Amino acid sequence: MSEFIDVVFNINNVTATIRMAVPIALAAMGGAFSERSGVVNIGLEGMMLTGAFCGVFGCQITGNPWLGVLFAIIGGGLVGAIHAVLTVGLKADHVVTGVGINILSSGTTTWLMQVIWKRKGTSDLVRGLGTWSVPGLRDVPILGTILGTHSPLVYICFLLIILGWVLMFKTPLGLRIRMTGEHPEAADTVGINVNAIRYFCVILSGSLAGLGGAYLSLAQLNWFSKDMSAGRGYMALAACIFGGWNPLKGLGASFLFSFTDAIQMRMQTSKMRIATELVQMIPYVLTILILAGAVVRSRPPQALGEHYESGHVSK
Amino acid sequence: MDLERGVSKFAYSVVAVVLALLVGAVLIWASGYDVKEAYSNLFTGAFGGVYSLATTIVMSTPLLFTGLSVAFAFQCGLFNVGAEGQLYVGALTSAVVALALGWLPPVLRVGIALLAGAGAGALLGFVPGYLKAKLGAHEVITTIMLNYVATFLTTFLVKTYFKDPGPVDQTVLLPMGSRLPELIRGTRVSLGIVLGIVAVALLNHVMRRSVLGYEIQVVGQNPHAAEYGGVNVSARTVQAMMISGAVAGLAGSVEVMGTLYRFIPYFSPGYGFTGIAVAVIAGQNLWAVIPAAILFGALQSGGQTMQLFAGIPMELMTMVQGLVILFVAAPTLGRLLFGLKMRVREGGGRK
Amino acid sequence: MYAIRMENITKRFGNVVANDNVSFAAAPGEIHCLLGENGAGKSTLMRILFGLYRQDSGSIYINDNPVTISGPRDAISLGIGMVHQHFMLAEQLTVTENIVAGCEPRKNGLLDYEKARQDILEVSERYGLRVDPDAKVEDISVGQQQRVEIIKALMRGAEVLILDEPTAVLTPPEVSELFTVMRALSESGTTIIFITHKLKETMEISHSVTVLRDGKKVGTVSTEDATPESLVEMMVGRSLPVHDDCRMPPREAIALELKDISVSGRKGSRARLDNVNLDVRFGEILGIAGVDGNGQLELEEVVCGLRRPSKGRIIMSGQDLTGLDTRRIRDKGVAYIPSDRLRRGMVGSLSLSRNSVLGMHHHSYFSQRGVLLEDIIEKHAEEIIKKYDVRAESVHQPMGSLSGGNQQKMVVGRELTRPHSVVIACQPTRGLDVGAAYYIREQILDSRNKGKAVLLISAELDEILELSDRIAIIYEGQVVDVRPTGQFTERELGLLMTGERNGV
Amino acid sequence: MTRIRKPLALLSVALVAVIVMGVASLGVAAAKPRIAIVFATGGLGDKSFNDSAYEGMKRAEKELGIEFDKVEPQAVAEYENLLMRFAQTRKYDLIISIGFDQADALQVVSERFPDQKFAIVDTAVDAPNVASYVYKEAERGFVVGAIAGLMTTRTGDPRIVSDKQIVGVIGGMDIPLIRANVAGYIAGAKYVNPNVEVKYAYVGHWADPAKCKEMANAMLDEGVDVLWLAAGRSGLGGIKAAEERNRYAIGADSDQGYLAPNNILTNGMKLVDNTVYMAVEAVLKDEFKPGINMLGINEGALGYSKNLVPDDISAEVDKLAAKVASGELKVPEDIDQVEPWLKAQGK
Repeated sequence: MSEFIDVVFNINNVTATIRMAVPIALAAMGGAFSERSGVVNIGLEGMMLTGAFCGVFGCQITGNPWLGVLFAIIGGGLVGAIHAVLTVGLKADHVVTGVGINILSSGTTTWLMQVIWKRKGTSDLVRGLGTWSVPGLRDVPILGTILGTHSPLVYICFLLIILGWVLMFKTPLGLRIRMTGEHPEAADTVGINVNAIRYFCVILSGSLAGLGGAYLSLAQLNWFSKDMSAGRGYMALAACIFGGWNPLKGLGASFLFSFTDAIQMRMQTSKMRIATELVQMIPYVLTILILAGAVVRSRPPQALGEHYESGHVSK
Repeated sequence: MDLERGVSKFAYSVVAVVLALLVGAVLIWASGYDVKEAYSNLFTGAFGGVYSLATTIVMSTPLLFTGLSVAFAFQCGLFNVGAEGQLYVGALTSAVVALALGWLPPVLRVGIALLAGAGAGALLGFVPGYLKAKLGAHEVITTIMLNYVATFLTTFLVKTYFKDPGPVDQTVLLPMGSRLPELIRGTRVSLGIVLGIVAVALLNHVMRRSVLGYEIQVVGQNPHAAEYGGVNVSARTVQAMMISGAVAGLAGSVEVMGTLYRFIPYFSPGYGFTGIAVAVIAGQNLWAVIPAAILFGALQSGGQTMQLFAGIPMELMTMVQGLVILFVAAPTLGRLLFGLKMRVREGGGRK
Repeated sequence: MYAIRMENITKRFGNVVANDNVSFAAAPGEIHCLLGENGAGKSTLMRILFGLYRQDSGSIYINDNPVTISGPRDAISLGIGMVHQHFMLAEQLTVTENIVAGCEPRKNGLLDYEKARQDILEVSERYGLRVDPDAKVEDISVGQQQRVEIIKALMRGAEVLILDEPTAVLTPPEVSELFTVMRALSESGTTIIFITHKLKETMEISHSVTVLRDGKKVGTVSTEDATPESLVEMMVGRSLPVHDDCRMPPREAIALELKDISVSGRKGSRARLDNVNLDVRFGEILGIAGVDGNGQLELEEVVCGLRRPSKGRIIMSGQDLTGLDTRRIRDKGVAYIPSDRLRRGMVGSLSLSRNSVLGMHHHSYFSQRGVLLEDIIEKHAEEIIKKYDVRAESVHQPMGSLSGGNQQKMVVGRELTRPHSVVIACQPTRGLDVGAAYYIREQILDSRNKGKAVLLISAELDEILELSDRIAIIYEGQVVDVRPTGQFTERELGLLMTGERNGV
Repeated sequence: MTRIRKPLALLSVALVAVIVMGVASLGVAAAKPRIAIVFATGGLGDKSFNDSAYEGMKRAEKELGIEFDKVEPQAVAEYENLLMRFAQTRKYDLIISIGFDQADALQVVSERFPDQKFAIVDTAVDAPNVASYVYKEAERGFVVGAIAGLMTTRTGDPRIVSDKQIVGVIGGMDIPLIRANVAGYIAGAKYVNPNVEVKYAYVGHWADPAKCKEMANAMLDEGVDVLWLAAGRSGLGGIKAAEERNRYAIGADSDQGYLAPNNILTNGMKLVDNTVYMAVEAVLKDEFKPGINMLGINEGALGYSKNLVPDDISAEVDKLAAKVASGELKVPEDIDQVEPWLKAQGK
């Protein structure tokens, strides 16, 4: 038992949790924007993967990791745009399209790796983003360990999530987004351009997921690896739902998922020898349990997954 | 009636595949490969000769089951992304049962092992079905998570309880009497493909003719009306998910008993996910699952040859599959591109 | 000068001509009624004006200037506001959020919620439109929601306000409150276009009336020159026979009895049904009168087993049915015409024949050993189509492709052909044109005359008065009074429906 | 049922067209010796196992003048079919299977094509036309473990941060082959340094470097000085963690020193390239020998690279390696056997 306590209450778990939560939280915020506007986005996984790829590619050709990040945001956004064109413009089923996007992204990134780097698996190494140490903060005991030194994207992620929260709940645009997802006809009749809002949100969600991907490939690592998103996009969607379609709560949910993952890892290295697979299952089982509990309480945007066409107001 | 619609939808699916292959050709060309060499390999690999055809059938067999599983769930308004996990539990259960029942006559042994695999898949399908029916948890997320759980769990069970004493984590080989009979000697074409077609026929019959199928359809199309009509919505949701899970479980059983002859962790190259593509192409018509599965089996077997002899990476086929799904998902795209007249199913989002 | 002028507007939906060369004009400050039956093309015309549809031909003038309106945004900027029949409000958002969305006051780029609140309170003060700006829309009454809609239009500077059937969901006092507001607006120069099919209201509030019928304009008259009779003739173009009144005295035996039925609301809120006691005899129609949202839906669902009462008993022909599920209750002989046809009563994507057995597909007549008897089901559907005058091409046609009236006939036909002794008819004629409504009322009377017990729940007071033998009035989940129809005056009913018990 | 005839007809027309097209455009003979290789499911780009085999093929191409075709399967289910496809052409002098999980498939295919020569790396297939090359995995674990165990006492080195003497190993997946490596590693570390503590864990994924990096971080947090990454593509993440925190990492399979020149202490070498080259050479020289070839330190197939290993440690480990090579030391292959083995060695 004491070993279990050692495993769980270890300050390094918290630091690791922050590092692992960032890509999930960013994509979860993307999911929140997309779904608040009424578009289901199961394609976050593919958008994240594409972002990770574009980040490394951009960094390779420009030599500047920050330009790589820009590439990732654009790349993820482009995949988001595909999702938007299909679901909003062409009224394709949201979930089916998302699945297609994920398969397509996996194939495309690996294909392009072979075209660009002549091999699949791992790309060339590029310049990573490195880490920042916040002067002052890093010397504070405990807090310094937890927050003092991280990749710059960690701090940017926190900032973005606060900004995202402000955008969603405190600005006119945010109100329009929420209105669109709740009641597109109502939005339409007060002159809000439903399609424009949805395009914006879905593309934004792609960019955010892409940024999450860049965190994987340029902050945590400095290369692209085949299928490196490894299911984080799906976890992000779960975090988005568990977080009640709210970026801040989504961050909290991402923390929870990552924390279980951190514990899972530390459990393995501890002296407790539980079968590896059983330990590795923990985060997923926990997600199922949480979803089962959380969905009852949170209500999705009312028009989520529905198509809307101006001028076809229901009679 | 809707069958007609199903046909026009399927015809459009064929167009979508052609379109995806065209995009693929552009990609092959742009990457500096020889398009003609690539595609001639793709096609001979899929249909050129007995062995190629047999390979296509072998590769289609699990897809027939997973595709049917997902397509069936679609009819109940459910999106089963968990076929992959259900396939793993079905596969392991069948392997274990087939090994344990060595004393039974082969026919019984195989029959029971298949049923056990289906049962295990159904059990795994029960979880998301129940969570959806009783708690409203979206089945897409829960089934994705259960895929991880199922792969980890089966791996754990194999290692801990059913391991072949050799250097690899896997079960021992099934004895001859525990295997599905081979239909074409020298290939792995087994009774599985026949079972798959029977399963399609059976489920199609259930959907079109039975009270259960009718109720499942009503629940899928309009749960409020189902409630009004005295249909137990929760029970039908759970049952539909269990049937879907059972069929996906059979995909694993058939693969283990007809092709691999043992359970190996991580053996599936994503049959469950490709099954989604198969189901999307098949649309509302369960019969269409058969040609759709064969189509994807052909893409796989032809894709291998393309990789073997033309050096084109397999990812091309992954991309083509993704494109097919996207093209099929957006029928209006076809209208834009070809002026194809077809009725679009109203209301996309399933909740 | 006209505030608004629409000339020669034509609009087609497929083969249906919704507006056929319609012209229409309203002067500034005028309250102009747009009168016609359901399906006459009133809403279509106004949706064109508001930019939700584009006319196929014809032109629109605002203050005599030709304009092109290609979306609500254009309409709003031209000073046109519309309050839709189905409110365009997001239930999860607050009143303020709903009102300001699309024209938000800003401060430093952020939404200035405080200013928004103040603006709303100001408008609400000026016109007497009381609302709570911080309440969530799902928590306020229908009447309040309508005020929110009106404020929404006014805050956008509407000089022309379109009200689409605004009184359908209001209580009589709420209606007169609305009329007060409308007069105030009219005096301050706002043009109001009032869509309705109710003559009484037209006579009471409007300055002039334009009548539409079958998508065509019948004429425009000044209200002063019109009489209800002249308007009816313009509206209907024919007169409907009065239902044969061959009322037979109801039998003594009680068919359906509710004892102390309660349904609790969501946590913390008041009960949806509170100790309801009702009984319906064979050969009798008991009408439930009340303003929408006072527990009618709960009542319907409880009786039919779609919802469990938190307390009380349901007894049918002496049998206690409390707690049974829908299938069991309906198999005891309940024909159920649900209030929400599209949501409850049918599956639009399935064929007519499949829909014709919904809820009785498990009867041994239609299925055996789990297999549907296709031929018998098809024959059954054909019989309903023939007997109930459903206009359909074939039994294989998806039910969603029928018009609303035909769908309802199909539902009514299905329910009345099943073996039953009790009919639960909920809003049976909602949204139907006069002809279809007449036909369905006939069927309900016919059932009663055959000795069935009918529980009729309707928000249309006229319908209740026309059909019921006795009337029970429901208000906030309680039955406030039950009497034979003749013993109520319309005024009494109106007051009771709004909870004014003491006024009687 | 008549309703589905149309698409079926469409499909069959397509089929016929396709077959005709395909048959017309196949078949060119090659003059050079031709080899086929089926990689393990991890695929190329793992910078270790598959890549190493690929290097061997490229060397053979250059030095022995062969041509080769390669294929990267995505799952176990594909192996048999791919081998069959290669074998059917009857134009390959040798078909090489890389990876332990190809055994079943190769068993079947080799029986069906008795005249075709096959080779399999990493496991044994008992057939008259298959040459099997199997590694004594624990041996390399043992040498790098010994290096780690000795290195952890060098507290003067800035990369040795704790005096707790902890070393670690992260495996890709919890499978027998990796477990043998881990067992050897523990045995090696404790053999040279009884005070050492060995931590081990598995990523559960061959291709999630980000996750492996976090696992490595978790280990480094606990004071691990030297960390071996036997985790395929995932392992690269672990090496990065060690580099960022300036600790020692040990690479796997091939020399990964270039990835982190200041931090890759050594590599647990598995010279798959040599093995593949050897197999090809044997066929060309007509010396193809079916049966099992056990490869270990003695055969030069396993070993370690010098990289940053101090000379004195290197000398000591060389002596140990010689003992292993000569068979004097038999390294345990199972984690549970390590403790009894150590006791038996008097440690």
